[in-house]
Amino acid sequence: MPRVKGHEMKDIFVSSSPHIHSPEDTPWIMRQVIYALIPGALIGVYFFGIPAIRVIAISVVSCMVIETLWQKLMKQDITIADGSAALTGLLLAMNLPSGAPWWLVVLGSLVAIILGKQVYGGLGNNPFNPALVARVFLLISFPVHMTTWPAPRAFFSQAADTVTGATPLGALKTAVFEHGTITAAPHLNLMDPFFGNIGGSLGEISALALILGGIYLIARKIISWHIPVIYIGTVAVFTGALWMMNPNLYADPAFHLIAGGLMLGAFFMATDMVTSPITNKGKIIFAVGCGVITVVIRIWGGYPEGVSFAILIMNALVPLINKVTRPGKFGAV
Amino acid sequence: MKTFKGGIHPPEEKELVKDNPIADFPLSSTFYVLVQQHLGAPAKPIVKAGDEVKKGQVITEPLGFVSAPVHAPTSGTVKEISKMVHPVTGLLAPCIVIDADGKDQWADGLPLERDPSVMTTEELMGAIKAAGIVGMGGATFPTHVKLSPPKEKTIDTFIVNGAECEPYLSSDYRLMLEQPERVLGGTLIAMRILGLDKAILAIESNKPDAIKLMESKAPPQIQVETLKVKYPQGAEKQLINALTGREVPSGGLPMDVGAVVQNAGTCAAIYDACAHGIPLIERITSVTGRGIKHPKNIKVRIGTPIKDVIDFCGGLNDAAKIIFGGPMMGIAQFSDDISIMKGTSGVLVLTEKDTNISHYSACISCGRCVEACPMCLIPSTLSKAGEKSMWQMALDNNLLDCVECGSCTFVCPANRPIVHFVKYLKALQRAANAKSKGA
Amino acid sequence: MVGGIGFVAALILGISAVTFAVEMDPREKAVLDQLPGANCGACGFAGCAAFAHEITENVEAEMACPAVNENALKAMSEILGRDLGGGAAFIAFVGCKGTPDQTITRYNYVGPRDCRAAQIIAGGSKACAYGCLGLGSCVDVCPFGAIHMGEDGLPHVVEAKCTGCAKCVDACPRQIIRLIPKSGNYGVGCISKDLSKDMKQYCKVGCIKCGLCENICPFDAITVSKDSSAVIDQSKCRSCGLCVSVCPTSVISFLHTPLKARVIVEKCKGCGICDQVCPVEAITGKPKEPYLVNESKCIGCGLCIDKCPADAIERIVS
Amino acid sequence: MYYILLIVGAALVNNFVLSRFLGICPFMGVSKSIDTAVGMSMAVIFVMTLASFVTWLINDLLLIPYGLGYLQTIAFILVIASLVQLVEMIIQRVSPPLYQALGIFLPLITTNCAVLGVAILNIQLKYSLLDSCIFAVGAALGFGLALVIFAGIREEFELNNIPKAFRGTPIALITAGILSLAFMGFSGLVK
Repeated sequence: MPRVKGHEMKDIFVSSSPHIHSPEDTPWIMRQVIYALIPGALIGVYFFGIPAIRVIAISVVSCMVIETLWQKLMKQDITIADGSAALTGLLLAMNLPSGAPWWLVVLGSLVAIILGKQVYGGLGNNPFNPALVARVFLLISFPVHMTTWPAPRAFFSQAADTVTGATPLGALKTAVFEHGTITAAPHLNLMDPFFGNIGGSLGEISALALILGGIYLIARKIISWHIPVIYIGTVAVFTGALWMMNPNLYADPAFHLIAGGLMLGAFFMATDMVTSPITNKGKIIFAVGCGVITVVIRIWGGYPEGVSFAILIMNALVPLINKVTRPGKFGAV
Repeated sequence: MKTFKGGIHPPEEKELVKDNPIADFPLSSTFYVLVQQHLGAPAKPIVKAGDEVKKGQVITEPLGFVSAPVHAPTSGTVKEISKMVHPVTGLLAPCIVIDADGKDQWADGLPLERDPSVMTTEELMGAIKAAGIVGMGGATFPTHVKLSPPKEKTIDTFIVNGAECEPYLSSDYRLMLEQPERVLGGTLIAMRILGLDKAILAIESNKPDAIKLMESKAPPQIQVETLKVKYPQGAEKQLINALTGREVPSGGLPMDVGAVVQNAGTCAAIYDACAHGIPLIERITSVTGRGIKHPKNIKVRIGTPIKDVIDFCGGLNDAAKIIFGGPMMGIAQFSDDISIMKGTSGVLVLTEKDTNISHYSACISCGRCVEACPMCLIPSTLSKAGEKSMWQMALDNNLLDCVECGSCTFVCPANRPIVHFVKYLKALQRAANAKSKGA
Repeated sequence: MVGGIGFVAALILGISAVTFAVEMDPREKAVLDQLPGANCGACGFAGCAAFAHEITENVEAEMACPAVNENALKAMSEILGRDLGGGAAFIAFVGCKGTPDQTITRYNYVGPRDCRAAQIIAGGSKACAYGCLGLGSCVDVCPFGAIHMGEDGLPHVVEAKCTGCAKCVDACPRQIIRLIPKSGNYGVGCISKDLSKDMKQYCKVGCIKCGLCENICPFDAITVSKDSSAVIDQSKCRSCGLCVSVCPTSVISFLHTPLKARVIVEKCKGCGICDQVCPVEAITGKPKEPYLVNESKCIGCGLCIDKCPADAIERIVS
Repeated sequence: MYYILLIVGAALVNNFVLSRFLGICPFMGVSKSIDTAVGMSMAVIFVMTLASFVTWLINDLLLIPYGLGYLQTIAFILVIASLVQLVEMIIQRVSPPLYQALGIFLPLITTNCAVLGVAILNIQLKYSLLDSCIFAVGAALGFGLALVIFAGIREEFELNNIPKAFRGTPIALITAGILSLAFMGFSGLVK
């Protein structure tokens, strides 16, 4: 008796259950994160002008080209359509100063895509956030290039664009280092960093734009609130406590939240799904860890900005956190 | 409104067929009655080619306690005992082919007229067993086994599952709306067998008219409970957890926490068996989905060939998938040489747009499946282990707790077939156990 | 003075050496070095270390490791001081020739690319219940890379690399792959048990059980029955090849069809990489000009094919 | 407060594996699974503390008075070797599975540059006996921390499909590189 009496319907599909699927897929998620990053990028372009566009363009294009080349060479199927390379490129660009030379950006993309992701087996297999791996790699290999912050000026004003100013955190670090108190740092009204009128990497300057992007992501349920809220909360509480203890040695928490890369880190870097814990409890532990290390490096460490290092170190702890925060067994016997 | 942890909100798509009243299905010319229509030990045909059979006459004999007999859906002659594709396994299985004589003549004495309230529990149990009643939700577990838990298990709650959380389907909904007496009657019978004085009838809040009707008709001992609309609310472990807060122990059965769950359709069949001695030869099925021209709820005989059902509902229009059961846990069919079974709660025909046939990509650990999983598992780890056939590692991650409800696969942005990986890992684990026991 | 420290330390160690004594047989270590170390589990033990322990301790333990070569076998016999007997060398053979264009598939399968996974959903997409699904479970489990998926959608065994560890035999959900002694020369490319009139509906290259091979074989080494495809008894088969000539659907194939490599002249850029990787120097040529494969020398291992950047080398049956 | 800074300095800032790049071979060898990593860390903590305690005493009582400073390295190695032998026996008796898992790496602690490094650093940095012991504990904790974190990551690699060319040690070396990049964030923490 043959298996089929010639009744099979050739073009019918058969798969295991379930047979329906939610409309959200990986490319959709990556696109939403890119849309959320656009306000921050625009503010960067507004304040740093054409060089910012140049850096973003080089970074995104080179990331995509490198990924395609790698996958062709390794005879793997090309996954450029999922937009993860473009997202990594954009994130990397926002971590670089707009004055970064083109070869630095290309090298950063190379490190981000190859060392950060493809060598581990492509999307979803990398333990560290690719954009951060590239940023820290560049920060340590080319400290000079990575810390020349072109001064921000309105897009249309003709002021000379070679003037370099320090980032607020950088000024704070030198002040404490030389005079032992923060009062020596140039006074900063908090509105400037809020809207972006400060030195810094081209993507991290405007806290407002990044917060807007972050809220969009949380509203669209792309990321859960746990990591950004707890991360920023930990930094606020920690710096607040220190500020209470000794106001002229430690800056006030509002400054710490708005200045530097905290907003970009908390909303876009730490919440990278591949490199953050999978359970909500794990996300809370991860965020607290990031917050503590960020403040420790900012206050006592050698580098003015601790966000990148904190997130990378916590990325390393994610497998352990996942193991510890496994959900309890249903009906544990 | 009560509910459980985890779960997802798939688009309900019930409006396609929700408001169509149950249509009577014309008698087919030939019936293909599968011998194995239940979960458990196989049964043996007791008729041979050429025999005359009457409607409701028993035609197979169960081998073993956990088994159920099958009955002739109509009067006619047995053409042959041959093989056809079994909708659940996809392999060839024995089936009894009956050519209907059109008279639709009941077997001698049926349908009886008797009052279940005066019958003893042994008589009730005998009637259920003889009628071949099985779980109609889709699991098809023999009902007489479920209603006779071992002595040491004390049962204090009887739950009638009217949740019908699967999208597209509305057979239980129409049953509760149009024939509430059968459901309530069956519930009372089951309560008497289990020796309980109260029961819970659980219905999801997206069926308000059914809830109102049941509340008005239900005797005081049957309490109607409204549940939040969430998939998989109708799964046994989730239903018990939502209504009683108890958690069925891992690897255990509902009776371990003193609960017995029966589908609303099964209760209706219990009533017919006890009150009228009618065996399970007919059931209500939703034929729905955008791949079929006129979706209908039909009262159809077991063994009716699927071709007749599709023609009755206007035929297919660019069908990509034909599924027995709901979209979340139903089984995709590939041959139209199959027939309606006792467990076919729905015939769902999906177009390419409604179903999911794209290839899967790498897991990005986004955690949506962890939030969706009602059994508190980490589906992403199971799917990665599945890709590498690492069943030992999956066992350490509570592989056997998975009820294969499909919530994780529904929400997974990378389109990963996690349920398929789980089924594969379970198959590997069973093969390894058999080999180690055998070796 | 250093001697002093040495002496004190030796004293402490001497005492503790007695209290914590656990000894291990040095021969076990030597045997372990001879084993291939692939931990493939074909000997039935968790890995090579476990097997080495067993064969050293238990005197009657058989040499169950198929993947061991002759000289390693001799070395182990000396170490253990007893003859371990020759591990009969086996090679995997794929019992199906049903390429996608010669057979009918019942539905479009959507799901993981693995035969074992496809088999549990509706019994596999191929109409023939015994045919190869071509999703490569055997390729994934082979620890020696000795089996690969050809363009015709069927697995091909590279004789040079196959050690007969039988992992692919267990992996195949339809038991299509079987172990045949290397000495044997012919294998039947079909294991279908369906009657030929039914099989014709969905496969043009299966064994139609006509029995011609059975009649013609002078050594009655081949048997066919109504519900079982032709089976060759390798001990009786003298590899005369008569059965191959009469088989109407050419199901029986020469086992050692040494797959040869051949350079596609128009694609070859003359980079010479194939010449460097070839273990038997079967490829010659001048840079920038198409290279040439010497078919008599070539053992068909396929290294050149894997390494060639221009995909300019193809596998052919000599 | 000073001691806490000492331990944090040794464990995080100039972590033995990630900043000073000492003890890389057991770091690569034993980090296949978390439980062997924990077992190895325990063994290293025990050996390092005892070794620095004993070596400091030997250095202070024997080597300096008799002006035998040049014998420093050999004497230290001798002490460490005997300590490792002791630990090896204890572990073999107490938990054979751990012994099997650690395998060759347990005797390897003898030649482990991290352990010898602690002993010599204690002398170079002119720590007192108590300081050198605490420094050793800090260093061992740093080594253990890095090992367990690294083992956590490598266990995840079982599930990833890393390209064939990178499987095993190559991917481990790249990951260790990035991990040390991350730990460089702590530099300058303790003056």
